[in-house]
Amino acid sequence: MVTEITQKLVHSHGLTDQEYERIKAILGRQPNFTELGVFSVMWSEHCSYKNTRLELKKLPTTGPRVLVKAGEENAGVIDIGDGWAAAFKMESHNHPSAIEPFQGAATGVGGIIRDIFTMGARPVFLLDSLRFGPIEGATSTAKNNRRLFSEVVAGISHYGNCIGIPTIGGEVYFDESFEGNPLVNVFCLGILRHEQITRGAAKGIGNPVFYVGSETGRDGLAGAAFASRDLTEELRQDRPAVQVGDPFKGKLLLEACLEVLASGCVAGIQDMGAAGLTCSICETASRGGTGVEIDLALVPQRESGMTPYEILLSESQERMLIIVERGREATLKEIFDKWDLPYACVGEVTEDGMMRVLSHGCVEVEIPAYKLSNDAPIYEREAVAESPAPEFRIEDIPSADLHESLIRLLGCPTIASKNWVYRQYDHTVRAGTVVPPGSDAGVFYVREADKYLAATTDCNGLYCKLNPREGARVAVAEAARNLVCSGAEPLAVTDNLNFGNPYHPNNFWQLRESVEGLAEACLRFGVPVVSGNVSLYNQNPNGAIDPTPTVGMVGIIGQERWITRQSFRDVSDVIYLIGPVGHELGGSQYLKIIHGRKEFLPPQLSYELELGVQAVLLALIRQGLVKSAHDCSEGGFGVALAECCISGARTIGACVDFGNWSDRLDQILFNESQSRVIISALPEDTTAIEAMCAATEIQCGRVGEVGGSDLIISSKRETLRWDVAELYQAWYAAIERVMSSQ
Amino acid sequence: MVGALMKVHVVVMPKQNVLDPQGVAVRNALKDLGLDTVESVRVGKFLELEFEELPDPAKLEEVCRDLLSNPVIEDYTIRPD
Amino acid sequence: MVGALMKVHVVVMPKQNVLDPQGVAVRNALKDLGLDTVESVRVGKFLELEFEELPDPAKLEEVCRDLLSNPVIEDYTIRPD
Amino acid sequence: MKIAVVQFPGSNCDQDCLRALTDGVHFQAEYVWHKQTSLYGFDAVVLPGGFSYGDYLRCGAIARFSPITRTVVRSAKEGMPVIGICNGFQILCEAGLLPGALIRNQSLRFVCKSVWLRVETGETPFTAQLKGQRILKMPIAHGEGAYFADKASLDALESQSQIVFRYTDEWGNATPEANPNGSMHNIAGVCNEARNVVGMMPHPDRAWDRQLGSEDGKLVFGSLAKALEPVISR
Ligand SMILES: Nc1ncnc2c1ncn2[C@@H]1O[C@H](COP(=O)(O)OP(=O)(O)O)[C@@H](O)[C@H]1O
Ligand SMILES: [Mg+2]
Repeated sequence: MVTEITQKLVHSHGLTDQEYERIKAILGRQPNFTELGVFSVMWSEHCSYKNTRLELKKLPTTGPRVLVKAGEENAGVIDIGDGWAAAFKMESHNHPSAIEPFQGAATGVGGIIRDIFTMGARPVFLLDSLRFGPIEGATSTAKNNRRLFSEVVAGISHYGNCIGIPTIGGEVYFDESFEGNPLVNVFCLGILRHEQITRGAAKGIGNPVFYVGSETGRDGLAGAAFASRDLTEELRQDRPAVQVGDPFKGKLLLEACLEVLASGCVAGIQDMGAAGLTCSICETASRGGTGVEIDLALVPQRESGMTPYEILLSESQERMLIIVERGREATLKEIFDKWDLPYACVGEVTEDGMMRVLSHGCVEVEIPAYKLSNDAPIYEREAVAESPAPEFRIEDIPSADLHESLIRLLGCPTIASKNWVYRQYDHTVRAGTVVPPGSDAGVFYVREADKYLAATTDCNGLYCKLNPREGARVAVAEAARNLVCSGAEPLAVTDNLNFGNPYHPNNFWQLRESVEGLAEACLRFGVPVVSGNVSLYNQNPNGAIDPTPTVGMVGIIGQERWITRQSFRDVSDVIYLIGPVGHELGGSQYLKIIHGRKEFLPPQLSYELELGVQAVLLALIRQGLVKSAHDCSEGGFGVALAECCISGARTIGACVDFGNWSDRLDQILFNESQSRVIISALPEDTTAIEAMCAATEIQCGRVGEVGGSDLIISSKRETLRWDVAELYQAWYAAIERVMSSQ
Repeated sequence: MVGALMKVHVVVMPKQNVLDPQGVAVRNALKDLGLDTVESVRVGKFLELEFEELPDPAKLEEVCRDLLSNPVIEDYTIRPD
Repeated sequence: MVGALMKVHVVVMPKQNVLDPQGVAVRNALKDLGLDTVESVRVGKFLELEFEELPDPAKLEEVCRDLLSNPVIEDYTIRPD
Repeated sequence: MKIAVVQFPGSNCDQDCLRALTDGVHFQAEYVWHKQTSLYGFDAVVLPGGFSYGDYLRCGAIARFSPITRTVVRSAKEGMPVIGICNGFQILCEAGLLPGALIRNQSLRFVCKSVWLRVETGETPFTAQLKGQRILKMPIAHGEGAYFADKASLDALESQSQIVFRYTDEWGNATPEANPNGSMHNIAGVCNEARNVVGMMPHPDRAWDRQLGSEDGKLVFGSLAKALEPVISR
């Protein structure tokens, strides 16, 4: 049966009339139905970046450590010394998680892991960056948000725990703008030797092409196209069969692929992620400058009667494409037999540059591979700036009860301890997690390489909403600061750009501003972007999500003794605040949570100050002068100080004095000005610390002392006192309490 | 003794076109154990609900749909005891 | 077409003396949804096996006992389709 | 002395166990693939954690029928020291080498955290150097680790000192708060009547290096040296 290609059909594939003309020009004829499907997924935003490519070009991608650049392969790779390298990337699974949170999140983890081992790397840890609507309250919306949150966390835990890769960090924010459209961004890092870097290219004319892993079913049909549209109610209804993750298969596939790669029989390898078989065939051919011809009849299938269209566009999980050196097929077969995994030789590499797909010998698809993957249209969308948020003035805000404010802030889900989340993640498997979740960055000891890597994800969407460029810069600064607080030198970045529908000029403006902010900050911090992902069309009926350019950053710690945690340790240690006291309350959690105001200009980043603070801190840490370090982020100094007291194995009090400061105490305590770190040190080291700081321009104020069972903060006007046990209670079990409410 | 309780059974199964990795693993294990004529296995949930008094059938359907099963990937059937 | 497949259903339930926290959680959720006459819930597994040819009943019992259930914590019943 | 670390499809602590044995306590150790049927040349066996066969159906249920498991059962009956950690414990229970079963955590959620354990008996090959109710610290990470056994079996376990580890607080009190998963009698590990087979949910394989926050796992594996001394010198 031949399906007629009508305009309606073209449109229902998310292609415009102009795009359809372009397709005809490339083919020199009309596409058939299957080919139309192939173009529609390859030219979806998810695969082609047609609306963002021009923006992404602005990101700095080079640096002395970069071994594989962003955009070249499935993941970026950086040098970490002594012949070792790290491959890492972040990926979103927002829309699938909105529909089926458990499986959506689980398959997101599976997908990012495959991206990493495709590079020849052994995945060693994961991070997850999550956003949900508010979870507090008895409304049906709050209940639904709780369900999404609970299921997403369970899904991540299901896949990550089973496959045996520790989740060592992440972040969770709650805000109205994510209602109905949660963000699920997952990061994975893998480790490999330089010479083990493999490429997703179909090299070697005549080399056989193998399909390995799970059988293809009708699940996730055209998921890439699905991710490239607004999540409307109709789309929810007419969704494809949900993909179900099989972490057990994923684990076998991981081990088998690493074994096959080690055997030296592989000419090229590519996972089947978004756009499944279609994408893996045409991208390997395009990268290799070759063609690939396969016959769908040879593809292992789970369901009967699948059409070529369905087989090509299916997004069944746990599948890979491997191009084997001719003559070495037996090696691959032996290894996949050992692991009891399905495999099939489905075709070969050709020299004519065509992606040619047969079905029982008849040609179904014949498209120039390079053009299919590289000649997607590129758009420059219209951008219209939002009017800038007003400047914050302290006079506009009444002062609140500060004693209660700190307790409320510590107990609000965005700030509260995330142990309810990370306890569900195996973070100790692989016996390398040196700093588990709960400090500024996760630190992992890569035993085989004898390297300490630190990693974090950060993005404050509220800042980005109020000023996307500033918010993006702050995200980079905060990530770097979190790494430095743990003793690491920042190396490189992966990003996940989560925005609304790019056809809305406001949304596109947010995206452009954010990317430019990211680009500038990455350049200034000397951290190239080596990989990333774009997720657009994140909307709910009330509009777009707060722009969320999530930053994942990786750093290295040269020596074990430099590893630093955030919690105070011993009585009579001295507390310093490195950086200014600050005053910016715009976009703060204090205004949002205590005063219900999500407005004003967010804090501004000064590169000089931030780089200065990080340099001093790192120098102090390397001198062995720092016993703990924690940066001020959401909730400002007040929350950060409380966290220093309550996030360790034991709680401990502190006494801090702002005696000669004249600002209102709420402003001192809860402003979210950037570039500030609280450290603690031995009393006998104060001279050395003060001398080192004096040699720089950086303020370093001795503000108090660790000890006792209370947190005491005094200013000229008043003295506040909290029992740390009470603060701990408010903070530690807050999410648990919310989640067990009905 | 309490008045006899009424039982309702609800069976929740993965939808036909949804992958059931658990079923596949069980099928393979059964074959290994010598049950070689087994074609396929699907694994679902069996809920045994006991009531003092049977609920309104419409209400029961509602909870089966909203709570006991996940309509995106599962189907349910209510069976009398 | 293939010859019709034969189905066998196996229900595996937690033993009465084994704590079933999932059952308790479901019961509480049902009560919250307004099904206040619900007394107790137990959650078990429902396995649907499809055979080309029905296996020897003794063999079937054996796999139910050894593989499909764990007699320390579970009971099973084989039900015709 | 040579220790076997069994690899099932889905094992994910096999590498950790091997490292703990070789780098942690300097034993010789090798992987044994699940399709193998011989343990010739080995003096003890470790069944590592993970999700053998995806833990589909029930944890350890399918691994029980693996060829190597049959050999492990035979060797255990002949007296070879066998330890099952986490998923390995579940497999040993399923295989009938240990009494009881491990069921879903009472919280219904996976739990990963550090716990304290009290060693209840020094009379096993894995606690031979741990006399006198030592308190150990090591991580747990499981979704189905609540130990269950019927009353008669529990009584027998208690009276024959077959409970090897109990969850306690830092000071060794087996309180309900210290019980992370709803295990009966706070049981974290048990042994068989012959005392050569031990199962435990906590992970000594993740506690053998100061950087990991505890080195107590070395005491568990290291005990084997003492336990096997007579065998080796023979
Ligand atoms: N989704 C998550 N998964 C794992 N760990 C998390 C998650 N969310 C938060 N954490 C951990 O909780 C701690 C606090 O997180 P966060 O408040 O975001 O820190 P920061 O403000 O320093 O970036 C960190 O160690 C972080 O890694
Ligand atoms: Mg921080």
